[in-house]
Amino acid sequence: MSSEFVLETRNLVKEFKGFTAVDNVDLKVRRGHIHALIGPNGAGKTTVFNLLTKFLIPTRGQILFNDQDITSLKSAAIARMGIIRSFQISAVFPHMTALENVRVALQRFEGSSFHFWKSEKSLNKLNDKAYALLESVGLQEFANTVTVELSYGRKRALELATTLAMEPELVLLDEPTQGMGHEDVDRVVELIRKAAEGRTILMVEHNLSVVSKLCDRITVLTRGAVLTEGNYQEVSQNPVVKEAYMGSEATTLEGAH
Amino acid sequence: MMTPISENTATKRYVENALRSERRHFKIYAVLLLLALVAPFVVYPVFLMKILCFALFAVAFNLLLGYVGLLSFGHAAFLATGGYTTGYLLSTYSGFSTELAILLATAASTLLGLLFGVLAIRRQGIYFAMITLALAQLVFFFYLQSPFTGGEDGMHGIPRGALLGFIDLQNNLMMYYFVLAVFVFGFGLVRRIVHSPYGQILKAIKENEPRATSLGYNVDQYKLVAFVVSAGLAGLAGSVKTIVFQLASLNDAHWHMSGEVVLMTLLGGVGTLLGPVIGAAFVVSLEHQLAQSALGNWVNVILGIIFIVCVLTFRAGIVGEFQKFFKKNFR
Amino acid sequence: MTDAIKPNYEQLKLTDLHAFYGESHILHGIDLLVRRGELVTLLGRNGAGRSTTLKAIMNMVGRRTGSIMINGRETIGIPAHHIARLGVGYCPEERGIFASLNVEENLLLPPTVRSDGMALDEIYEMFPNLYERRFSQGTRLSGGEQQMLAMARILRTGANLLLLDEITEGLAPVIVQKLAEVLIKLKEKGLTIILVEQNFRFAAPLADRHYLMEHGQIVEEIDASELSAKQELLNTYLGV
Amino acid sequence: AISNNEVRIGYLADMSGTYRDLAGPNGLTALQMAIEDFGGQVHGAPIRVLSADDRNSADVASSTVRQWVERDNVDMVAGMVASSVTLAAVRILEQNDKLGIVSGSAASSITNEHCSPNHIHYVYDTYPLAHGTAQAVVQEGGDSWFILTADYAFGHALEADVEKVVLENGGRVIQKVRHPFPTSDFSSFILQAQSSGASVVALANAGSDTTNAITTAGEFGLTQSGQTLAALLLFLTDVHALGVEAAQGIQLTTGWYWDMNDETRAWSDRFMEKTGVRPTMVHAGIYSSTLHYLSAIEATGTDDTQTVRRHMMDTPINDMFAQNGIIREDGRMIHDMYLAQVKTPAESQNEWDLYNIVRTIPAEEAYRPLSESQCRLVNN
Amino acid sequence: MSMIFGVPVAVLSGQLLLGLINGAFYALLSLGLAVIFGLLKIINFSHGAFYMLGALLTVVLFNTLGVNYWMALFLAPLIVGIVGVLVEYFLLRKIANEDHIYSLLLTFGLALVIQGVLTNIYGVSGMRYAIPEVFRGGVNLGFMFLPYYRAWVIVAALVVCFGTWFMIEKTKLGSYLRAGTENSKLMQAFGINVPLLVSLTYGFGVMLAAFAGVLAAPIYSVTPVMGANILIIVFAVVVIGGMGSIIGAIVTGLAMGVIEGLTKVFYPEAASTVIFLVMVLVLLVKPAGLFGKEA
Ligand SMILES: Nc1ncnc2c1ncn2[C@@H]1O[C@H](COP(=O)(O)OP(=O)(O)OP(=O)(O)O)[C@@H](O)[C@H]1O
Ligand SMILES: Nc1ncnc2c1ncn2[C@@H]1O[C@H](COP(=O)(O)OP(=O)(O)OP(=O)(O)O)[C@@H](O)[C@H]1O
Ligand SMILES: CC(C)C[C@H](N)C(=O)O
Ligand SMILES: [Mg+2]
Ligand SMILES: [Mg+2]
Repeated sequence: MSSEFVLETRNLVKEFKGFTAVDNVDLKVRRGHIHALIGPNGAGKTTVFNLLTKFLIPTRGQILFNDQDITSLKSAAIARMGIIRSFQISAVFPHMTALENVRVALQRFEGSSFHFWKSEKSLNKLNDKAYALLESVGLQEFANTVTVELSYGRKRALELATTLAMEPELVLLDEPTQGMGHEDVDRVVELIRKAAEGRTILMVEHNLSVVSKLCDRITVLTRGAVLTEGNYQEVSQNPVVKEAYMGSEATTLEGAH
Repeated sequence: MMTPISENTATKRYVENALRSERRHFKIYAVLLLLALVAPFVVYPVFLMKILCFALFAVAFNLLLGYVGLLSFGHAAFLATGGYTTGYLLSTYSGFSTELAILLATAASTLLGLLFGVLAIRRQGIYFAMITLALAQLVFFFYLQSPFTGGEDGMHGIPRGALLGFIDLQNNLMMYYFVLAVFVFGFGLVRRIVHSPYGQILKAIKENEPRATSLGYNVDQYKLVAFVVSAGLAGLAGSVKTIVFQLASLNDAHWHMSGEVVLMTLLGGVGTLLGPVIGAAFVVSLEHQLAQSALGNWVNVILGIIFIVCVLTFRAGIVGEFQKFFKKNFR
Repeated sequence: MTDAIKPNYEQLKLTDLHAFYGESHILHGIDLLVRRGELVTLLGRNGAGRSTTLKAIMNMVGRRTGSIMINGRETIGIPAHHIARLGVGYCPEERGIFASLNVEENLLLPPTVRSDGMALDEIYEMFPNLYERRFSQGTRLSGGEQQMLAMARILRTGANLLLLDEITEGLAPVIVQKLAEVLIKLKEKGLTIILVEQNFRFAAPLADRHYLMEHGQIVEEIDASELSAKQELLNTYLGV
Repeated sequence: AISNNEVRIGYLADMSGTYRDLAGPNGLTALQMAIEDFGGQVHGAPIRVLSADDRNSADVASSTVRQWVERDNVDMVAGMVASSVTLAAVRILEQNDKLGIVSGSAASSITNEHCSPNHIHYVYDTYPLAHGTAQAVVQEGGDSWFILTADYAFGHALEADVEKVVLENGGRVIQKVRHPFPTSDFSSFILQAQSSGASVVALANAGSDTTNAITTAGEFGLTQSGQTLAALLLFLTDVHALGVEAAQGIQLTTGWYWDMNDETRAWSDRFMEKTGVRPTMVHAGIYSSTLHYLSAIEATGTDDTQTVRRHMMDTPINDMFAQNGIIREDGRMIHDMYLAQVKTPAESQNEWDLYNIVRTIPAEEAYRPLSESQCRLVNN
Repeated sequence: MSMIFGVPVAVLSGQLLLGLINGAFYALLSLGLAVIFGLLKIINFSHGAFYMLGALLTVVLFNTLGVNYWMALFLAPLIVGIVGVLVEYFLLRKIANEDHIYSLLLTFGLALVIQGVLTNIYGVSGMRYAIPEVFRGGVNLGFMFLPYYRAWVIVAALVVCFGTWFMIEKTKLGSYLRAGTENSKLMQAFGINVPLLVSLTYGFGVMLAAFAGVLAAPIYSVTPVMGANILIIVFAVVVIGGMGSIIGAIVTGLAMGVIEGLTKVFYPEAASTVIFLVMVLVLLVKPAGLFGKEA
């Protein structure tokens, strides 16, 4: 593998009409890590994700992926390079079956996505692979279910399966456990752990127990700027982080360990 | 490469379901084609040709609205471009080959479609509809002012010519089968597209565009291709229509025409393959029948009432409602 | 002494409440009673019907049968917009921030239904983020900020029966702690609160009682005092 | 012999759009009156009428007429207003050798470059419209012209004809402006007309374009400031809509007026009984031409197109519509036209008492002489 | 006399003024459309028909009941507004949660019915309505003759436009309206009678159209089809301004009037097309219109 860091931002800035949502962020995500971006509400986490995937255009700064400058690329091109994001609200194709959802993602590697003269039967050869991916997130029973009919947690699982189908190098997850019951949270934690094999993950998460269980490295953002960085231990000890973000929770958590 | 037959039941069921519905559709198409082949012996062929031309137009339009979720309000421009190009070629150069004229006309609309598409494809929702409308209005103005179109009077007496040089299209029956063939080609193409790997991506884009983007699909390009194909087919419809009626007129370029095709498609069932065909047949027959009946001066009122009733009671369109009914009761 | 300030006054009483979305039958006979000044939670897994219960109270579902008494008044037959006027404040799980209004307009939007709501200053003091962003478009706020706004806006109306759906969702731990303090204060003021929560750790110390829901039914009612005794039961239902 | 033992007449007109009132449903009534008056049959063969709304669309016209002649064996098509409709219809009639009698259209090209052995243009055309009015106005001293033209074939034709007449009579055209069809706001054009300094402002348009322009001219005091307004095509229904107050004094050319003599009045009374309005020249023309057509069938005993047309051409028309009307070989029916002036409110006795006939323009003078014709049926 | 592109400056200033007056009409019409679209997400294809109805009622009320202009100015919009409320209540409400395109189809059907029925009753030749006594005549501004009535039109239209803008953007009622249309269920849960609000909004929107119709009655020929062609122009105005933007509709309406007016001088044939050219150019540069918020 080429370099130590998969993703790097240099002096990344995003301004909205005089309001600086992201302020000179230098982020380095090490290959193979599960890296968390945490911080108080409105710190700019989602905005950073939007900048990385070009759903927003940076005001200033640089984004490097495998040492290559991708600041000027468009969303789809970035995805093709191997950076795939999931959304804060679950993103699926509602009137397609779970199997078809995953297949759409797999299709990209076929190079047949513009082949309008072929029958869609030519896609059947992807079925097994799609099925395997569904299996890996526990959705095998729902392969032929239309996605709208899936429950929230399952939609998230499907989204993850689709994301993995892209064989991304870097996965961006925005609050993957938001709105889930405890059981589901545990399932998703396992899923992410599994997905992380051989990949790098950058995630935003407010559930500190998830963060503490999963993440190798944590960057704390406040008011758009990096406050500190380190592993969970280091970060949760930091009095400034406690004050700005964790409150007394960090100590409680530790107690629970 | 041999596709290994899958071992697991879920994917097997998937493939079987697809096959079963394909077979059922195939039966329906076979019956319809048979009907279409004998129809001219029962119904006045020119009238049938009119239906087929509009049906092709609506099918082309539906490729966009029904399968990509793009409402174009400027499709008249393509219909008219197909028509005027054909008309110009056939009436200016005597003996010009009919099939070449059709081809060139289709190419011209396709090019225009590319131009429209490049300008419009980035806009969303109603803005897309309006920019296509605006562009079509500019095209309308061009045709209104250009001397070769005959302005408001239109182009008349365009020769039908002979197909491949020997099939006399002056004969209504010959002409009919030719139009039918063109229609079947257009319909088949759209069907193929919808059920192709590319069609799957279109469907994904329609369902959730940001997600498709984030999976690495350059959605604008996919949309653009669909737009251009739709424009080309609309042009083909216009071209054939011009040959059938031996005339090209500004009506084809007017925004009412763009509106009419929306109505046909919605009435028949948007996002279904046969919907636009049925819708076109319905609207054309209705207008035709009403215009000639004692209710002649109430045509608009009756059409208006039908639209209202359609929206209130069978919103999925004729074919769409039928499918719903079928799914509910027989499956 | 008027009814309304009597202790044990029945602020909300559901009897055999059924609710439907179109064809699908979601709630299957809910019975529930909340007295003035109580804070109760509805716990359960995803899809158990907790949000639907709140929506049914607000008349926001397709169809309802049974009885919903608010302040001693039957509301099963009255239109949705009359319910809030009985002093009910509802904070939806999807937040419902209005894109066409700025933050302050969002905040000032719900009409006051009773006189003793919080003042704007108090609210801004509680959520400084909102003060800072008060002129930006409502939906431009970050996820968590939107959650704060959704909560804050019903505190202004003076409603004395609050239906809160997953209000800690997506909030930073500090804010969650602050919200807990707010709820305690509101309780002290005598407000009645129904809390739908995933975050049991947040809800447990606040609540007087817990209702456990599954498949559109209430399967268990647990008093705060029995909590440790019934921990086992909770674990099986919630997987805590 | 009579084909299908039935004489079938198709009536094609705009039944619901902009040109509805000048022909439209009431034109059908006029046609039916003619058939009734004729006795409902010719040589024992019943006369059947089919009618259709052309929706001002060449497409609709073309498919309707095609079906009429190819499937329904229609012998003659009457009505026809918008020139695109007329041109589409007559092409098909020619291909199938059936007859068309055009009563609504204005374009003189219909019997000029577009003439055919299968149609007759009966009531009026742009040539007399331009000549009658323009000549009169120039002769009264209006020698500098501003022409406001509807930007489509009909307007262009009228404009060209007017310009020619103005120049021939020693006037000059200062400015020509083409407005989109249709336009509702004419204030800008009227202002242009006012500042052009022309003594005559001519309107080469029709229908609501004309009435709107006249209304606006009144509002902006065009005539008060000494300019003359000339509307080149006004139907009775237009003047009725404008009212004498707004339209008073306007000169126009018409092919017929209901209040010209006892005969016209008598027919108009019957018409009004059925329709509630007074007939336009088009209505009267439809009646007259249908009678003339049926008489020709009666006389020749056949409904064969060329025989009938020949006979129609050979027989002068003398009825309440025309005296000594002649159908020329180019298909143009020429008859006397009238220069009329809209009455003042004081003169007007009732809502339909609208015109003073100023003078009669003899047929030969009114229409484009055959010597200038580009019609292929005319050997020049 | 000084000239610009061969046109005397005096004439040009006259044209500018006229353009502005016409623009006031556009502003009024597109405002109604923008209110209805912006707040209700209804693509109101019957807007032209309601405009016509306003004008026609003015004439018919006068002819049958002798209702004068001032009363008509109040009565015709009121009647049309009531019709609008009924239309919303009995028809549009049924499809409130469907795709916009169905509201387009429905209102288009409605327009066909209204126009068709009235065409069969009143014909298409049009009716005339005399300019009210007080506004007869005009004033010579030196560069042009300005009829008093036109001056009144611009004043009346601007007052109504800015009054509407103020009500929607600056009052509490306006914020209920904006919010109610985004999430009507929630607004009801807050205690607002949203269905009523929606009916009234639609009624108000078409009332604006009818008001424009009354203003138009004395200067344009009143026919059942007078609203048919104005519709897409007005739509274009709304889109250029940015769909749903109230101020956008007003400003663009005025601006389009002026641009169209100038086109009538320099290239009259294109007068009714120029607006679409502007639309293409604007949308290429600003995808959500001049005042629209980009998504
Ligand atoms: N499009 C925008 N226009 C203006 N301000 C914006 C926009 N998007 C975000 N902001 C502001 O930028 C700040 C950062 O928002 P962001 O969504 O990145 O926060 P976050 O860290 O993801 O918070 P949360 O944890 O609550 O989701 C917020 O204050 C928000 O109001
Ligand atoms: N609009 C709707 N139409 C049909 N079914 C619905 C609708 N909303 C919810 N449901 C169904 O009703 C059931 C209960 O949903 P509800 O939202 O009340 O669950 P919940 O307990 O709040 O869970 P969650 O944690 O996911 O919010 C679910 O099965 C859901 O699928
Ligand atoms: C003005 C209309 C009555 C005539 C028609 N437009 C024509 O050109 O003949
Ligand atoms: Mg966020
Ligand atoms: Mg819920």
